[in-house]
Amino acid sequence: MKRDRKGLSLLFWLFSSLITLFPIYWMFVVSAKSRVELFGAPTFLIKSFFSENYWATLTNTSFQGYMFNSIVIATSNALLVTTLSLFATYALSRYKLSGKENIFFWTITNRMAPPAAFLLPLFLLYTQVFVVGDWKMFDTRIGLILLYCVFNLPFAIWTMRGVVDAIPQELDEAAFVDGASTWQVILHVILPLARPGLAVTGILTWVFAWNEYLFAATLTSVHARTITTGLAEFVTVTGTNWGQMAATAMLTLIPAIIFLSLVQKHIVAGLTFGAVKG
Amino acid sequence: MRPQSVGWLFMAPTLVILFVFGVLPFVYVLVISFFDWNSFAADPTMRFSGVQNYRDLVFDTGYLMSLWNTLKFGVFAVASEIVLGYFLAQLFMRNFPLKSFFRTIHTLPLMIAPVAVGATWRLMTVPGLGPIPYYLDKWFGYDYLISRYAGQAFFTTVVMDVWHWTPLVTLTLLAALSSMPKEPFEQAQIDGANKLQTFWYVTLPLLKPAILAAVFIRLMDAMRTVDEVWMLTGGGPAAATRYVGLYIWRVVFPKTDYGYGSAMSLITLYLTIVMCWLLYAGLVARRDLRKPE
Amino acid sequence: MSGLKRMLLGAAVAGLLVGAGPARADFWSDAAKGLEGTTIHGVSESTPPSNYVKDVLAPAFTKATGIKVEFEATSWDQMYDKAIKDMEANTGIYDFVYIEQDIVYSYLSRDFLVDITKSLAEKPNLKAPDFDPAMFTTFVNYFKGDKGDIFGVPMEAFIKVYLYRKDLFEDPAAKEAFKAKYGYDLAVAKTHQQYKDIADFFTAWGKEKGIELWGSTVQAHTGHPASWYEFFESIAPTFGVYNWGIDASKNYAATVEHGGSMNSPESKKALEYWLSLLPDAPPESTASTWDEVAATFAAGRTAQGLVYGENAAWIATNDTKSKVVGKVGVALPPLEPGVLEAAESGKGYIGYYDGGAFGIPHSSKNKDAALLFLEYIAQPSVQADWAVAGSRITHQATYDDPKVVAQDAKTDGYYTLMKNDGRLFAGAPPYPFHAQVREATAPFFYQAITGELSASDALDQMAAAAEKELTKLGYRK
Amino acid sequence: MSDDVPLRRAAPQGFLPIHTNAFDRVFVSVVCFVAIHLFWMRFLEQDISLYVATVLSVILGAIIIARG
Repeated sequence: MKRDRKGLSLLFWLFSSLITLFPIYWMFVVSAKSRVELFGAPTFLIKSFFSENYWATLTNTSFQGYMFNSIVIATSNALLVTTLSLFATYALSRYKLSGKENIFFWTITNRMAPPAAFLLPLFLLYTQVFVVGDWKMFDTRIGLILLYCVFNLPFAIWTMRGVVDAIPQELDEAAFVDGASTWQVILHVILPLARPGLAVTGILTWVFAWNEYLFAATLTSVHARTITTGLAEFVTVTGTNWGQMAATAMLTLIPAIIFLSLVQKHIVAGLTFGAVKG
Repeated sequence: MRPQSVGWLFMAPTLVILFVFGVLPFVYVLVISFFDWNSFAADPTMRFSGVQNYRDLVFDTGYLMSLWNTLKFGVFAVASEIVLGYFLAQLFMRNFPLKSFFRTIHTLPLMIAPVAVGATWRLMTVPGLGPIPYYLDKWFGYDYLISRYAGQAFFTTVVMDVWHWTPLVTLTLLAALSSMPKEPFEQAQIDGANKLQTFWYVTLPLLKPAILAAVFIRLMDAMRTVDEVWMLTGGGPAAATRYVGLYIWRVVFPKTDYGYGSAMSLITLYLTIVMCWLLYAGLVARRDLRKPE
Repeated sequence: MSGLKRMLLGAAVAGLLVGAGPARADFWSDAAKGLEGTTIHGVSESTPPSNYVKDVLAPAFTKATGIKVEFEATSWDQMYDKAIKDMEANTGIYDFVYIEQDIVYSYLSRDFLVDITKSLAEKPNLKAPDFDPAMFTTFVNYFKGDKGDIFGVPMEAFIKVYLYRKDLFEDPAAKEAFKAKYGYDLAVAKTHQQYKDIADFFTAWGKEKGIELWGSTVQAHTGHPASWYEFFESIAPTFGVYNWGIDASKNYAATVEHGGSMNSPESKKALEYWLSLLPDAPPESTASTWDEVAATFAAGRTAQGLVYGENAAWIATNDTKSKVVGKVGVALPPLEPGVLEAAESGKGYIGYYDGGAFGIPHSSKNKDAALLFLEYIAQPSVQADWAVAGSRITHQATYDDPKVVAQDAKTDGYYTLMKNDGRLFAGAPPYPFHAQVREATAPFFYQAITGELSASDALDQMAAAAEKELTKLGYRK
Repeated sequence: MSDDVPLRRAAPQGFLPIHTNAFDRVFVSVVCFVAIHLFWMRFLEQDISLYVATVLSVILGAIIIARG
């Protein structure tokens, strides 16, 4: 009986993985084909590997730069956002701030704006307002890192709020009684307990920042361009270079998977969490 | 012992960033929305036009249709994602061989940029060449032409969105499930509750904040989807998948109709806020706010 | 870019540096005195000609002058958007921008661009000895202002031609079957009826033989402006409907009622004809932009089609991208009677002359350096390699270069066709409201493709929408 | 705890179905203001001037803020 269920569950996971992986597999198939092979009857198997798609991206120095920018921007943004959101939700949860429900709701609304129309004011801000001497915020990494907070902070605050609220107040009260400072409480009481939530928030904010297209495309030019805007370079009037685009997309998966595996184990850490509380 | 000022201090960086990068552009867009401004009109300067943009907007059937389509898209996609995501999260709470491997696989779609997701799905569904239409036709004789039939295109965008974003829901719910206290479940077991009752009276209330967070985040993201659908169908066939984000994008970029686009953005933002607020007030705040302090 | 191509380009740079020789190097370094170390910043679409500038010409220019070039190659939409934002807000991010032929009137109407002729007259020390605007092909006329001054240096130009499969058209079995069915010889179509017959014939032929072959490409994407362009730039003119059916002299009228021709009987006939080709087109046609049309043809899935000329070279020569190498024929598009005569007398045109140029925005802060760069890429000596790499020709000296002549033979005379008959083609009409009218009318056009609207209804609504938009913009009084 | 009290109305319930504070009521009246204007422009403006809508929604807003 038990063995049967195990087999069944394995079968289920294999099947659902197949569905999940198919589009990614197809991306891989496309990345391994030359352009002329794409326009013919589709085949599921790869007959030959057209490695030029990969080499073209790997040896292209501007793409190396884009990849580096993406990693720096996404990681800094994720760190910044998780830290700020932990502070913010701690404040929302533990302090009696006047009108805090309204502030909370207002922070969330920042994510709702359709981005297209907001690009113009941001472009003006970045090129004409945030200017110090020769330095403009336009086409800088810090510009994107801060901007991504606008849609990532609301998300992070919302997710983290439930997590921080769920941590029993008695725990930090007890720490305060023991003479701990607010910093110490956050660092030694809240942070360990909020780890699963923080990990998920970190992953998702990282992903949102990593994948963002419209802002990055408009507010960067050469120096701070990210890999997603690089992907759009393959769509041209003389032909979308599907193969190289897919190959580049496959390559962007590698840092993402590394980051994911680094952070994901913290989610599992939460499994013992119930015991702490009980 | 805990002065408000410390709390505000913790909030401050968040508020400052959101003010500078969120509120300032908002104010600009608000001002622009009362102007008639198109770079390539006969008169390219900004002219105050009162509420004319809004007046045009309430009669713009294209815009209203795209709002309606977006709403349908959002509801279908988000509902499927929540159900599927909850289901998967529950399954991931169990122990089975190769668990972390499968979990990684089920998170992968999230890691792909929407532009690339749109491109991949486009290549999978392009009539005649993509494997899906090709084999549907070959094996079942089914005519799957998303560039021709509106219903199929709509359905495909929903499936693509579900494929891409269900992992987000799974992860959020998984985190919430794993940090859930064990007590209430043990209590329910002692009280002799069956599975459905446990789900309804214990799991669901405890999960509510996480589920709501997922619903809201997904709903607002669905309301402003641009990249994926733009790559997949370009908003076609005709206006079938021209969701509001895409519609605004077309007005602001190619048409350079900044005033009208701003008004459109604000009304979309307004509707999203009202929708979320109603949900929020109805589902979350209601009980909390009525609670005596 | 492929490794092989990269190597070739490398060789080209080397050749260029040696060939362009010390004599000219003097001018460049003299002219750039005092400008060394400045950085100019440009934006363009990432097409092969642009990438050639980015990868080959820009480094060579830096070597010759000491001026650094930062070149942003991006997608079509982004390029427009950012160039316009920069010039509109006068921020001066870009020192040179790509100007597509169809947007130049918008830019000129806003006086966004620097008058190159005038600038060079004012600063003779910057004028390169071999820079001569008269040496460009007629394409440069699109970048001239009222007084004949140039505002852009052409960097790519193509015509949209009729490509057909020589091997199929010359297949004896096909010839015989065609003659038996239609009563005349299978040959390159001169009229729309012939084109349609051939399309029907080869679609049936493909079905019969069980091969993936259809009669014609149709660039009919239902959510992308490419389909709109195919109709107004390549199909409508062959029926005698010019300038999108909008008449500027009659208060920008579009409807027949007000004197326009967007919904004229000829226009409706043209749309009906074009839609009638859809059943003869492979299934991907309703998801095809300019790009997929070329790829479809290159994959050997259609017997004929209208394809942008920038693709002609790789379709005919590059066997990693194309299955029809050596089997491609090039001809003028099929026409209604009288249209060719009208085009020859200068009253009309028979298809689309597309391309772009680099111009300098007024907002630029390094105009001198940018000017030098534009002159640099306009040198006769760099044109031939560039033409071979990007199948573009903007300079008259290019046609006779042995490399181009060799390429011409491989592409069944595409370059010769461009040289001799280029004058019969025309770019987009000189309207500053290009994208605005396109966006306003395109939704109805897509509905015609999906069959929600009939050709006649769609054009009626489009004409009305165009007039409404023009009134809103203030052009139509 | 006392910090929070002044913001809550002394009277426990207004006519709105949820417990509100001043911010909420301003928010609700702004939402109503916009909605009334949009509907007015769509359905009534041909007959009645938009200023009527403005007056009406200001009055409604005042009521909501005062008694919501």
